[in-house]
Amino acid sequence: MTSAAIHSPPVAKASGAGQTIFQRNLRQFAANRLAMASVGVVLLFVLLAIFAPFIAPHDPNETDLFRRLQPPAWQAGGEWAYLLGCDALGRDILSRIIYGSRISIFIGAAVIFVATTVGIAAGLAAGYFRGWVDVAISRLVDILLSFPYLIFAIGLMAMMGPGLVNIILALAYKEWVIPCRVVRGETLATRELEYVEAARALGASSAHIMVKEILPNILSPVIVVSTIRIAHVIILEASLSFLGLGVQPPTASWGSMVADGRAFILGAWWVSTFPGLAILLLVLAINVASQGLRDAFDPRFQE
Amino acid sequence: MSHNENLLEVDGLRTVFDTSEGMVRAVDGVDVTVRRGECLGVVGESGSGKSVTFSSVMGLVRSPGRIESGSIRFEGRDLTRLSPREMRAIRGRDISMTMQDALTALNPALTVGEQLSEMLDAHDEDLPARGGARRRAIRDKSVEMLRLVGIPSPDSRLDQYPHEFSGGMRQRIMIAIALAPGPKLLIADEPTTALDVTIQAQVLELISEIRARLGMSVVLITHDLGVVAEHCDRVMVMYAGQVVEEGATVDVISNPQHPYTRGLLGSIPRLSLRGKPIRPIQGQVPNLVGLPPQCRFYSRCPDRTEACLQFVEMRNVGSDRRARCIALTQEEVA
Amino acid sequence: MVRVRRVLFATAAALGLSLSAAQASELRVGFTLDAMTLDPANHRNRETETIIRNMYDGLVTRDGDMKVVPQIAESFEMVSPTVYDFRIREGVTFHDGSSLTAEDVRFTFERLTAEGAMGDGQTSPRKSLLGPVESVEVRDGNTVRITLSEPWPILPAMLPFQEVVSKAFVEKVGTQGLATQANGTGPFKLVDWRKGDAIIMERFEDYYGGAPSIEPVGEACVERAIFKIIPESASRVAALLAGDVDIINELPPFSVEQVKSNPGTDVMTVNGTRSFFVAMNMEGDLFSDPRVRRAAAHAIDKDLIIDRILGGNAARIEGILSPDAFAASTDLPVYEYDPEKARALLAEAGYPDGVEITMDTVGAYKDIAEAVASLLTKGGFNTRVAVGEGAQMTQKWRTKGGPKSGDMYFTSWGNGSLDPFDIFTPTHRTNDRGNSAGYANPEVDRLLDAAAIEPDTQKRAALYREAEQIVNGDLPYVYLWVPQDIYGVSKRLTGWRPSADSRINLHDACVD
Amino acid sequence: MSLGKLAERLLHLVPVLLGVSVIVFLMMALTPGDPVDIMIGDQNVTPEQEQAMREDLGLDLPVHRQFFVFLGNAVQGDFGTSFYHRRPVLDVIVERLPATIELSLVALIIALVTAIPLGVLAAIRRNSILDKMATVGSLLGVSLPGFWFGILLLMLFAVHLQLLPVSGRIGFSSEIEPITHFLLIDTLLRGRPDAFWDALKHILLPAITLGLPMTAILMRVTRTSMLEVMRQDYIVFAEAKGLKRGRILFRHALKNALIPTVSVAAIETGSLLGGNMIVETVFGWPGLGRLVVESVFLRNYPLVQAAVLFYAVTYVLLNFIADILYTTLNPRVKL
Amino acid sequence: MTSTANPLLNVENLSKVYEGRQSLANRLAGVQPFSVRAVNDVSFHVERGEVLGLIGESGCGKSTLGRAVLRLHEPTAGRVRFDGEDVTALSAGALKDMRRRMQIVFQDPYASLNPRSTVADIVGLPLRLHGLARTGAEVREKVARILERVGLNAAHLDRYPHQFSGGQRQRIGIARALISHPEFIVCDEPVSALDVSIQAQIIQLLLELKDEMGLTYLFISHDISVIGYLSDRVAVMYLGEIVEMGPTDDVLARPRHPYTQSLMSAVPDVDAPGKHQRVRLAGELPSPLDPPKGCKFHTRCPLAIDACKREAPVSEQVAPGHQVACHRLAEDLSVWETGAEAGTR
Repeated sequence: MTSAAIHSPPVAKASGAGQTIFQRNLRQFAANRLAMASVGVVLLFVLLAIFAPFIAPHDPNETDLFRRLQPPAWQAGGEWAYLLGCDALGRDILSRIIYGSRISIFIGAAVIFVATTVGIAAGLAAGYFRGWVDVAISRLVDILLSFPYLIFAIGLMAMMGPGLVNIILALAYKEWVIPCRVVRGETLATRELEYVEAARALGASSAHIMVKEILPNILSPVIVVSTIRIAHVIILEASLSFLGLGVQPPTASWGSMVADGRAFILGAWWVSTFPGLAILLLVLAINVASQGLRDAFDPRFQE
Repeated sequence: MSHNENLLEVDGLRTVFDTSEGMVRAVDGVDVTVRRGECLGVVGESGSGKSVTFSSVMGLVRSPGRIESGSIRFEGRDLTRLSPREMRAIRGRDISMTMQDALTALNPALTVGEQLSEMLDAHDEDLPARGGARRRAIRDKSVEMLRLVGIPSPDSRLDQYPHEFSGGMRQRIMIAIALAPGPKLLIADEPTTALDVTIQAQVLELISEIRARLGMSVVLITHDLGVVAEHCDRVMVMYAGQVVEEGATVDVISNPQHPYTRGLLGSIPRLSLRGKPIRPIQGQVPNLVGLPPQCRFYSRCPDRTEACLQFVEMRNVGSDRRARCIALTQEEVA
Repeated sequence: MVRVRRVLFATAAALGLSLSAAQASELRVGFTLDAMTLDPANHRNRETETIIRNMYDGLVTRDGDMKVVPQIAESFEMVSPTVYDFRIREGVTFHDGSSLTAEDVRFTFERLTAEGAMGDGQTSPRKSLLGPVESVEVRDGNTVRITLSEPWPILPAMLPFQEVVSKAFVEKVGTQGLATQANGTGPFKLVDWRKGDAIIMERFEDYYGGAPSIEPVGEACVERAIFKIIPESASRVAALLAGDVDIINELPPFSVEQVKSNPGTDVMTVNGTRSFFVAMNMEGDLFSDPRVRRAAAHAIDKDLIIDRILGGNAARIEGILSPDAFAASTDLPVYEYDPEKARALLAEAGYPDGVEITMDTVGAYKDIAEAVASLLTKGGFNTRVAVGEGAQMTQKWRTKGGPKSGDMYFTSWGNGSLDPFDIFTPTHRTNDRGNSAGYANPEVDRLLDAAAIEPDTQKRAALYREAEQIVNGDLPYVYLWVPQDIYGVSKRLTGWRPSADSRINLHDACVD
Repeated sequence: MSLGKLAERLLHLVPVLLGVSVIVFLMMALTPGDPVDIMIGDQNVTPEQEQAMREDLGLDLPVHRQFFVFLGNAVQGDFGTSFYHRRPVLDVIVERLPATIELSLVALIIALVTAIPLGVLAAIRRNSILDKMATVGSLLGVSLPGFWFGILLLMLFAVHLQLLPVSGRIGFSSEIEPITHFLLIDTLLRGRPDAFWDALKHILLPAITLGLPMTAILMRVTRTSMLEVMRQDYIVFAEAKGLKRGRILFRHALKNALIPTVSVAAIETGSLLGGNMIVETVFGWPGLGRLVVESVFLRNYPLVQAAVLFYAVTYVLLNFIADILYTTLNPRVKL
Repeated sequence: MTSTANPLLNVENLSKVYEGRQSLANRLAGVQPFSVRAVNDVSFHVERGEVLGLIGESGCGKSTLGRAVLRLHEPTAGRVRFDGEDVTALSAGALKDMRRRMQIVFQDPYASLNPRSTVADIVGLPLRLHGLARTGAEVREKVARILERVGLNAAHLDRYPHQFSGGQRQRIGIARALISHPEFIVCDEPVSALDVSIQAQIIQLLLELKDEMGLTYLFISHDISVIGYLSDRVAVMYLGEIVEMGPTDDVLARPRHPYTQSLMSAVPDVDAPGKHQRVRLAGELPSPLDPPKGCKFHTRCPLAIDACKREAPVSEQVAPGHQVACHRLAEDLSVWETGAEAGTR
């Protein structure tokens, strides 16, 4: 109380603002220019993914061995029709990046969606019910956490065979423990709060308390963790490609483009650099935007 | 240095916070006088600016807050003009502070001994210059301080961490730290609010006792008029960033001049009032952003009139007695 | 302050030292894989053998033309189709100073071929490389006789893969000890094996000189030879360009130009021994039709891929055998690149609109397989490439007679011995290990079986050539090419030449 | 640290290790591909010879029998023989482990010594250019694919500038007799500053590549917790005491702010250990990670089994160490 | 005991013990799990329409007792009868129905409201849980009505808790507790986190509502003035036990237990500073993990004798409905008179 009195203005919160909290948050978010720019970038990539067939200048899988490793347009030997140059099979890198955004965004989003859903359910159950449920889930989490991530993914990929769905599963199999841990910890803390007790005192069921009272309040750290993990997942997919277990050809994912292009990096830097930059840009934008959203929309972050 | 009766003189202090919603005038034209050896009670509810006033005195207002205007004279020197380095030398050595909750104010990761001895190390000028002698002297003095505030077996407890002490003991430790360099002024910010009544009584008594022994001045910030009544020579009542009433404790409590002071006294549930309705002040503290220049208590005052819709100054209402209400007529005081 | 200065001084000294430490007679090889073990009899790994072979010599070796020539053996002769005699050279010493005797040779082969001879009931995993060897014995003090249970004419071709160990040493340190210690008769002796990092060897001063038919004879040129393990291609090339290493293996064709244009480095190539081909599942409905198989052969423009992707560093083939292999035919009919014809053949087979197929391959071949697939697509085979892990693909395609699924398999088969027995038989004999196409032709089986035991070289070659003709007509595979092994070398390297069996023999290599 | 807690820790290890073993075995059992097939490769063997090899490796037993054989032996410290190295798996792993641990530790140290000061600076200069740069930099750090970034570093420092070596742990002229098998320590123990310098140059690029994402994460954690700590009453009180700024920042604030940093570092170190196979491959670092990945592809079951167990034990131990650190930083928590 | 034939709430020998988890490892290492008797064999009753004040210092178990009565914390032993029904024996379904009739108002106006829910959701929750409103519109209408009653208005329906001041939040909490028209409310320090002027407003509100809606309160507080002002009867708790209980006038006019006496003397009084001679209770509340034997107050009691260290005193009636548990009751001593200072400093 004391520090609050000293460091934050002693303003009564009851200011009868004539606007809804949502409008106010939105305005606050809009004022954050960096975050707005990032949202723009993310949207741009999503649009790119959706409208890839209309945007991409070439068929991403059309090979032309005579254009093998053609440099970007501004370098000697480049052509403006192939702005970012061509890869080892003479495919247009720009078009592959545009189409690749579909796969990378899809893998990142799908893995995180699956993992977060499972993680939230498991974490809520462990943190809320405690007892043997918690012991069982926590033990499983321990086991999975102590299992090196890549070896686990490689093992699963080797077991299940190649394929997009299998990649998503192999990554999600372990990914869920991270949101699970976060949710469990937050749930343990939140379940002791008075408003949870109040709901119990009113006769609310466990399901109601978990979903309506606890979940909305722990969602924000989970979302923050999850957006950061999207970056990891996109990079992990790239790592699987590096080890030869990535998405199936000729489908382009940014990760596989970087991974496959690394062999040429000494002479044809563009093959892996442009998709690498695409990963960087998207991941950066997601992170900055999510941070901005959190700052604006989470009541706890407001002064 | 002039031998003034007044140890601290704050004049027209304005401390503001810049927030997204506008500028908050947390302290708006506050005058404070602390005399040598006295205990001044500062009473007010949350948001009244009582804590901000004294963190301004300590130079502890942090961004987005700042002191907009006013002077803070301590023994004649204007603290607002000191460099951070000079201010550091005054903090702790001349003006010390204790905070409401010793559990949060003591660093959980450092031993009590370390937190006590670093204070001595920073300010005590009577210590040997350096080396083992200094360390020993600091340790001895630390033990002495803990003994002074009534910690049993102080020598062994120096190496313990704050969480290993009970709430009352922690409060004593914080007081020991604050008093270690022998300050001239102790600002005790809600020293007992976090404590149980039986412990509260012990701690307040300790402060009074030490004040008497060391002859220092004490500013006791509290929301509890009972505490003020029992421990303070003078009292200053604050509301919404301003002082509304000031005077000798006995006078203020027995004959409150400002409607807010009256309301505050009326709000205290008392055994003697059982069965009778209490008359609480209606409404709540106004938002401090963009306040019109009128009496700040206007919206809650049972006696408000049209005349209150203007800036109201402090008025003298007797010897050593002032209040901020338009209904009072200014008395000329020599 | 004093301390800071001292640290700075030490740092400078260290810098100076490390700069002057580049010794002239040290040769470093940037190599893809570490040795699994240093025991010549206890592995089945080509890289391991390449490293070991610089410390251990064999009874025989191969010269620059891949001809089998005596090394520790002074000479050898085939006494009968099942009996070979080897005269052991005198004056050959092991690194520990002891002399090599015929008994060591006998012990070596005993250890390789006898059941449980490795100790602990273990049998050498290399036993199968010596086929029907029945017994090994010492005759007249310095002659070793190898007796076979049946005629096996390729024995001499298989012998360069086996190195001679010291009986006394093995008995002293045991099979366990031999895994990490080396006591061979080769040009280099082991200094330090930094597992996973490098194998450091130094010149063996008492070397007997090596095979007399391979010039120059004598001790190794460089004082120290090092195999430095760099698995990642780009890093390996980087190491060469940075001057960290003098030879790298498996230089990616793409980097050839860069290495060539770099002032201090150059490229060396040698005809490889690995044949690339696409297996077509003849058990499937689609490829059981010979017209469809022929269509696939016409759809693939081998020359284009050799030119554009392999940088010209490959020889096209019309049968399984490398042009350098024993009994390779030169007059096989050629399936020219002709996408129109491919479509026409498909239409004739009942697929006027083309077909949808999947081509399996492993990660390492993804690139080329995609190029092949795009060509097939243009020829009417709408081809999707499925990249799997090596072990999975082996399970799926090398079924040893088990039922097959899948359409096509882009793969390769190594033929270090350059003898058809090692490549032709496993890939074409009915239900054999490498028969990914599910090919079954009793006539071919008969020819291969006969050739395997035919002692007469001419007759053997004829048998293989006949089989190749039949196979070329049946076309269970689209035979693609044999890529060259490409090495990047530093220009300070002299006297070294890559070898077609992908060994890196450092005996003759010198650095300026 | 009470005896009870120690016992509890050790007991925790049992289900974790058992669970990990079961998962690896299941994976291996359900994964297509046969070690003997892979081992033989493109060579000719008779079915009898193949069967003999299989029996030699103990692969003729049904999977559950193999599992119990493994378990029984593992309890006695025998993890089997590597199919390829033909030596006890334990020996093979122990040879590679120091390199992996050394790399991970140096990466950890690099991460800590850059992340903590940066995080502190970013926090005390909140919203300054420096703060924003550090934040964006940290986001970049977690957004870079390690193998790509590693090769870029390699190109720059090893090929173009030729300042640092391309691969390996130490140069060939710096032969030193191992003591601890940690080269950075051994070179110093043997009094060879030149070799130490050499080893340091070798480890620099891989450690930076490996440590970068962790640096980014730790920086953000430190910044956040530092901001949180700076808001606490005890910092205000320390200021009220008139202490010097340095003492407030480093003695009062940092000691508390490091508590979450330490926990996160422990978890992330686990992922350093388990995630370094890619960096090891790029930089030719002779560590365990590369070996394990190779072994998965080669179906070298005993090695994968044992290595994964090693990782698990290391992970649990690391967390244990972090807990101890945690208690020294945070006396409120009693182990 | 002056209990009428049918008190609304009757608590018999209620205990609540918290026990640490006994892990396998601890068992192996021979470590005893901790166990805290937060509430120890407490009996009392509350009449319909009555306010029973429960006073004690932090850690004395008063909040636990309040929650155990509602079965928010499962009691370890004893019985709670509400309107004749044994609450401790209710099934989950029956308990849910019972929750409509027994409610609680919490101390912390910040922690007790879900920051992610609107006022309409928070206050309307009981209606939905107990099926007391059919449509969303009905919920909103009923919520608006109760909001008006507690001094807020319908314009607040869609706001979030953080947009309100502490006093307003406490009003929201009260509205939530009242909307299902309960008969009994546990007020767990509902005013101790509030400013003085707001505190008075809330006390006023609670008293008005009690009369209007015919409520019965168990009012928990550490503030003897608040309890003294609004409760009909008062119970004083120390370390999980009730040491003195009786009609407020009686107890506060003539406290008999030395602890009650000390409590009263410690409260600073605005009206008459220095009226009482201060009784300085030495030391602090002993750790509940390791409570003293005998009379639990003996470590701090100025009047403690040897018997107090050995035996726990039994509750005795000293006046109609006024019970005290003290060994030295018969001597009719008071801590003021002795002026004693007990224990060690």
